[in-house]
Amino acid sequence: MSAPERLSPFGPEFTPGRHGASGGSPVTLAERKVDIVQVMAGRGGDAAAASAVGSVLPGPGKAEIAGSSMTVWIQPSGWLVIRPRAEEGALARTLASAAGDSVAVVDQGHGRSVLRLSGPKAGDALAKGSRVDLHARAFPPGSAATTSIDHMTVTIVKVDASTFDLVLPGNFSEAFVDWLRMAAAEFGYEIGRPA
Amino acid sequence: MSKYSVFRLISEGLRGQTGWGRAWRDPDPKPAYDVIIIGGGGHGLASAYYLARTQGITNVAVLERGQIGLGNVGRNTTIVRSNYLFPENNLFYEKSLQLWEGLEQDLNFNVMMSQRGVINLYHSDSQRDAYARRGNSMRLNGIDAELLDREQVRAMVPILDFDNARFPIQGGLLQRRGGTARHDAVAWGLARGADRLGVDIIQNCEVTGIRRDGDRVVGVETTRGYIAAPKVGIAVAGHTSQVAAMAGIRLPVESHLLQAFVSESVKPVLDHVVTFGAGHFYISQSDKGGLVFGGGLDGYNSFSQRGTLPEAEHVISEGVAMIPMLSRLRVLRQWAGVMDMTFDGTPLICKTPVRGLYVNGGWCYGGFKAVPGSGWCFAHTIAKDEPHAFNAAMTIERFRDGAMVDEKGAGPFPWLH
Amino acid sequence: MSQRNRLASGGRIDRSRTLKFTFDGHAFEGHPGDTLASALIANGERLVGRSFKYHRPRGIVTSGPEEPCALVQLRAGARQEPNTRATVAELFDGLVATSQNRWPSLAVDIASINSLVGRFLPAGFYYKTFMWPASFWEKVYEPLIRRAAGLGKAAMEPDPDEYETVHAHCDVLVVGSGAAGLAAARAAGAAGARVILAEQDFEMGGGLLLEPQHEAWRRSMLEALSAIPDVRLLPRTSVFGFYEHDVLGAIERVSDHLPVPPDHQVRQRRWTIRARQTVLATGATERPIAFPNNDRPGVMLASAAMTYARRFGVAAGERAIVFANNDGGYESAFALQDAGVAVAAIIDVRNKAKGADAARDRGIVVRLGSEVTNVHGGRSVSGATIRSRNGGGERTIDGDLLCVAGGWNPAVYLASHTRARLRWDGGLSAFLPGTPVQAERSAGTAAGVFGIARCAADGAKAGLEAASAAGFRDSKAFDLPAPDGGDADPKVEAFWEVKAKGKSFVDLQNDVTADDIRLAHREGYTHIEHAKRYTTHSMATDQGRTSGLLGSAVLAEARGETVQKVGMPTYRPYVTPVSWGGFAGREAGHHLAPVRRTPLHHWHIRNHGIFLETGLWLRPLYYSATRETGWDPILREARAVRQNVGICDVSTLGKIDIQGRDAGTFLDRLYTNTFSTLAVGKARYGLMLREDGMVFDDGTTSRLSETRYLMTTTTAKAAEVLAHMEFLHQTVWPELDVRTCTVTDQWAQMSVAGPKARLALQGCVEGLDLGNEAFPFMGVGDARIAGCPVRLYRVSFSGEMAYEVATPAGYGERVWEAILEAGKPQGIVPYGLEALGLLRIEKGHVAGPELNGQTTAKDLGFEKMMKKKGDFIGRVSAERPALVSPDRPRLVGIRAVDPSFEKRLRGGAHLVEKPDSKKSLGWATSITRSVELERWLGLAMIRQGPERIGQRLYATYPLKNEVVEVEICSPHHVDPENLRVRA
Amino acid sequence: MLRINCPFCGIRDEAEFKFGGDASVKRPPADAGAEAFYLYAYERDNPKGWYVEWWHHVAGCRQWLKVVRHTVTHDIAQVAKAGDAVSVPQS
Repeated sequence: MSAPERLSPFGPEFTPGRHGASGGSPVTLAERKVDIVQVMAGRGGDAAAASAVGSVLPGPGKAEIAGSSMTVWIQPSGWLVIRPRAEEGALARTLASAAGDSVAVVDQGHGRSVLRLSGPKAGDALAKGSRVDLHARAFPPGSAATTSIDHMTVTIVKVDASTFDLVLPGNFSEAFVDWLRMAAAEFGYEIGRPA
Repeated sequence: MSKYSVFRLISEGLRGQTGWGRAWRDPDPKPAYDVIIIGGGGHGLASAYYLARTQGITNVAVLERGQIGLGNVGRNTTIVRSNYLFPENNLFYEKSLQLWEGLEQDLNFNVMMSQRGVINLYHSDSQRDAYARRGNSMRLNGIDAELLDREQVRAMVPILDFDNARFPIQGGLLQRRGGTARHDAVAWGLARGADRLGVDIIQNCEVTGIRRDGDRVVGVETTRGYIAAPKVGIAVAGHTSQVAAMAGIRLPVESHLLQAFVSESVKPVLDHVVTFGAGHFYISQSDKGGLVFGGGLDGYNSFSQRGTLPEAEHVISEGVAMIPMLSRLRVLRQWAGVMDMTFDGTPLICKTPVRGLYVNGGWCYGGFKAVPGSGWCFAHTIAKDEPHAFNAAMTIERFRDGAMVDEKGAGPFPWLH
Repeated sequence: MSQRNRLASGGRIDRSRTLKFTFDGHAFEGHPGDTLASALIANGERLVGRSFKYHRPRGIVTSGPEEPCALVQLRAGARQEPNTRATVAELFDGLVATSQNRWPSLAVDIASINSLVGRFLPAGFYYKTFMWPASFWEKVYEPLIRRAAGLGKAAMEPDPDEYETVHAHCDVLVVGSGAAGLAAARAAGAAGARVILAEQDFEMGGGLLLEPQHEAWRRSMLEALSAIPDVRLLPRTSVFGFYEHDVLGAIERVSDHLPVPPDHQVRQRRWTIRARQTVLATGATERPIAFPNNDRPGVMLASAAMTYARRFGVAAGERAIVFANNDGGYESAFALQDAGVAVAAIIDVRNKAKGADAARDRGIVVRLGSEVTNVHGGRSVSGATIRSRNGGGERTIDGDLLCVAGGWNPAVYLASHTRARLRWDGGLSAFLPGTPVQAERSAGTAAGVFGIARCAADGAKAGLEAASAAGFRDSKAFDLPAPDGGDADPKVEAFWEVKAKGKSFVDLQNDVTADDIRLAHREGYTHIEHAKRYTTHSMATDQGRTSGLLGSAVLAEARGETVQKVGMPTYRPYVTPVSWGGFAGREAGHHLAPVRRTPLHHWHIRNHGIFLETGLWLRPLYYSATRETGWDPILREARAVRQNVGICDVSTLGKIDIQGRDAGTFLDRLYTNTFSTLAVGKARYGLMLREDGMVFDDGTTSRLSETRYLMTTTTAKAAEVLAHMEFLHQTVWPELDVRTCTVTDQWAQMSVAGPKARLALQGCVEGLDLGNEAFPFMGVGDARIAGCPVRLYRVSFSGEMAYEVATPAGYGERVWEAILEAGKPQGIVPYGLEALGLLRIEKGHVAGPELNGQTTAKDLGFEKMMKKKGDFIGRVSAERPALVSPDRPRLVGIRAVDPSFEKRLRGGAHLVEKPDSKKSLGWATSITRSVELERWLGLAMIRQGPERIGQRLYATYPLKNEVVEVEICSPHHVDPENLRVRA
Repeated sequence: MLRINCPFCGIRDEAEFKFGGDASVKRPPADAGAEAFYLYAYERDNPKGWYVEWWHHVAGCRQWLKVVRHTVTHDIAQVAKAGDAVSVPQS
């Protein structure tokens, strides 16, 4: 049985449109419609986790990105598995049954949100809050870092040179956008459609 | 030794201010004293002063490693108040406040004690009730306290943010008799006062060891030689653990960094001391015009006297949130003091397991306002070899017994007090 | 005449455009490239301020951020800022500035009488007087002092501008863009390092800006730097502090040179720079010499007068007298002469000077071995008295500009912040940076290297070394064309003060004279820190940048010791004052902290929820579409719950997912009670202590499977509880197989409570039998509502039959509305935090005011929840004698004896035996109006509380002079047998 | 601003961490008695110099780390995982 459409965690004002300074190339931000599952392997459970997830599990500071799916390292033997949104709860159920007892599987599909930030100035806007060095030398595509931005814990995944996926705490999603609007205003920003 | 007065100032003015002598002598240490106080900060100087003034013990030396008054008494936010919750604290701090109220005449030194009122802002009903519990406790103990509503606070401090605040102000707890004093002047005034009563203030004299005979103290080793004394008081807040360790004593104390800041000087904008209830921020304006303010601890053990960036960000953000007009003013300086933090936020003024050795420390945030009360109680404790009622609870044993005096309820985490 | 001191040519200003500005209401003109100071000088304005204590007339002394005197009130209205240094304020069209600290006007300042009675107001005079009568201090003396003190005025309105912060990382940070800084940045950039070059000025170039012949080199360097992608140039950016772990703070004045910031742009931006290596190419500041009346407007540092001529194309005077103890004075004199300023004489304290012949060749009178003993003129210099140091009479020289060249103080401020010890240089008579203790090195003039070519070479070397230390060892060779010239000998004759009658100022801003410092010494304030604090020397907005060393030198002489021995007051951040706004960045006003919203937030907004800030959360206090006031909406909501059914958003409760084979064991050690025996599908209330035996948190925890539990915590302690669990698992019991993570945000959670809760839910819940037998109290089960997955917990906080319904956050509104719809026949209403509180107080459930870190399990009546066997956190410490003393305050209920609501009970009241008793037996923790018992009642912590049940006491609230008679009772005012929750 | 080299995440700002106190004390066994728990909870060496302390990488990998830090200079000599041994520099 499929569940009804859910409300966006970004709130009613997060609607498509152009804001801030005009001209130039604006920063774009858009909600990503995904399922998110937190996978935590117990002692000796990494292999079971890998086989359940069905891909290489990235090491510290890394994300394994394949198209619109990604697996993100967040802590020792802990990952976020992010997939395009499908049936409610199905990803967690599948992973849990595939992984077995040595792996804890927790659905975070509503507990986290993913915001895609892109454009040549995306990194500059993010640097107003990110304490992590996002320069290409320090943080090439495929890098992931959990850090604190404006007192909120955010996992930053670099998708390509000018694209970041930000995994946000669900209840802070709106507050994060409040902050990002200020950070991006000088470059101009565009809110895109959820995808 | 010249008495300070406006007449003297005028007569000196007519002869080029050349007649003033030293505010305190610069004696060499004698071989022995009745009491040695280790530490020439506010508490050490006050202890020596009151040993001479109220206990009649004048053969006293204050040993200071460097120069007097350059530790925490010279690096704080100058606030004086007695608005505490538990009687163990509020009676002690009230005694201290009463001593402050007469200190200038007592010392013949203007320490610029200014009872401009201390307002603790509250931002919710539950915070109001917690403040009311404290204010009512103060009133039951004979201490002044008033509960202000939002409009009363607005009338006193119109520059607060009542309109756009993230944590709106609902009111405040006011202690009118609280205020500020000129911090350096307190050290100098006490030094001069103690000196006039015969106390030797010995600078550049670092204590390097505490000599014991069995279970009792007999004197101290210093960089200027051995000095004997049957009674030794430690008053070196910030470094209490280090000095106590010389006598083999381990304490429930950690040292943490507390920072303070001052802005450029401007014409009067703030007549009171105000503390932010939704964070860690307190502020007053000095007589010189600078806004003097501070916040919480940095939150990790430290003996550094160096300001840090995160605390500046944290404290100043709260300042701007509380008083938006401050935004265009500039901050001049940032500095830090080393706080002895105890495991319940309440100080130690007590005997130690070594006979004749006393400790005065663990001042947490409360050190400056406590200076006269601390000296008065410590002098009593040393002279009588037993605490006064005001400091009876401030023992080391309270932790072993479970008799903590934990105003914040933060538990055995010194950095949270 | 407009700009009468503007030179016909030269300088870096754009004469093709004119900018209008006003000072004290008078209209003036200047050009782009001017500072306010240079424009004021161009217009012949000498007097720009009054001094702090004596209100003496003051002018412009320097040309940079070290300015002690020319502080003005800049702009007007909400944007006005006091104490702005005219020497760094960029001129813009429409600029408005006013002078400070004078009344009624700058020219006629009543308070300048202080200067006449100055002999009675020496350093520290206030410590010696104002003590009699005692009551006069607060009433009379202090208000007068306060009014007199302070320089500028603060804007009394909120700042309309915005600020932001940026985090930066680099391999090499270069501070200062003179020859050394440019070369350092270029060298490090060429080596491949990521470089940031920060310059406080609006133009890059430092000393290069003074020499037209260096312009080509400056430009080529800047072009080369701009071409390197990983080099970032930050003009208008002052690095204000060097902190531990090689982090530096800087403030960029993004829009201060404009009338108002452009749209979507900030006024200032604060940079936090994490630098692997730092090159401090911060240059040097010229210092003054103390002599009588050395504060008169028109007494200026020689280098500043040169800067005004060369960079800004203005003549600081018509006829200059130069007073020097080093060759630098000659360079300035020649520059002034070249610009058309007559040079009346060079007064050199030395008996021999390299430049003397050249000066004489230029027709300048040089008086060697001489000194200035007085300055003539009041609001402007008109001349000076000089005399030979070897005896002989005094003579007077006319002139309107007195240039002082007292030697150079390398700008060691940032190096000092790192705790690196300063090193005395006898040749310069100044302190230089000592051995670095952090990843920094000084270069160029800041390191005591003088001359453009030598600075460039030194900078390049420092840049290469810094890059190498940062890991860029394969540095590419790059061509550093050497700039030429400027090989002035910086050596000085150590000469600090002219001994002559009159006020010789050391600290110009704080009005500290050399006599003040000697007085401090006489009174025993002989240590530099004591002398500083006693006289306030070096404590002004400039932190003694020009005066600090001079003060030490005067003290050194009094002590009969060397300046080196006396030392300097410690330099602390900030090198230049930083705006509060710059520190706060975006965290101002409503943005102080992010807002945490529950998944139902927007429903609450649409349905008239009145919000309260609880931590970062916003939670509805109650809902009211009409003009209900006071207790009305709260009582209405609470009654609905007691009589029918209500629904409350409890999504803020902390939720922690706990999995693993040892999850039960882990919980047994965390909680005072046992969870390993809990049946799957059941919930249990649990109590957690801190290691000191005090109650830490409480909540219900459910067992979802053999190896999985879901814990709920209080809203306030959610983060702390998870951190506590991680600590224990990772550091104390790593052998346990358990994994934890927060799922607080995953779930929207709502409490459906009231005698008709089951009926209401039965109208919408699918897939779960809600009958009391099938789903009893403390049951847990999965179901669906409106097609959404939900989990139901049969737990109660209100004391009524209740269910907590959890659903994935995105479905929260849908489920909430479905329950409201289904409960319509039962009269369901949403209720907020206030009614929630009312209900839990009636029921006697503890919350924040009781779980305040000062209470034990026993205090709260939970001693039976302390299991007898096995380890758990806090078990041992909770048994300490004073914590089990029968005298401790313990939890009871209190009720107003009077059933009317007239005499109000309040939280925070103390309990006493007699109405006028002062002896507190305890205090009221939580008070409410009761809907069930129709009176004020609540919870209290009272000594021997349980033994006093049935007694009457008085709740006293001296803050409002209220006393209310109360009866002590069980805390469970409602349904003490727990029948309703099991119904 | 402290910068702590998390063994998992690399060098990160102090703002991502929470301080957790003295890591040289060890929780006594359950039956160790009141004095042992008093010493564990309350008495400290409080060294002026190198100190071993807990930091929680709370806005990062959520690991409790052992940090060897100098309490005067704030220099950090070592950051280790919770279970790893650390060595304290002599000086």
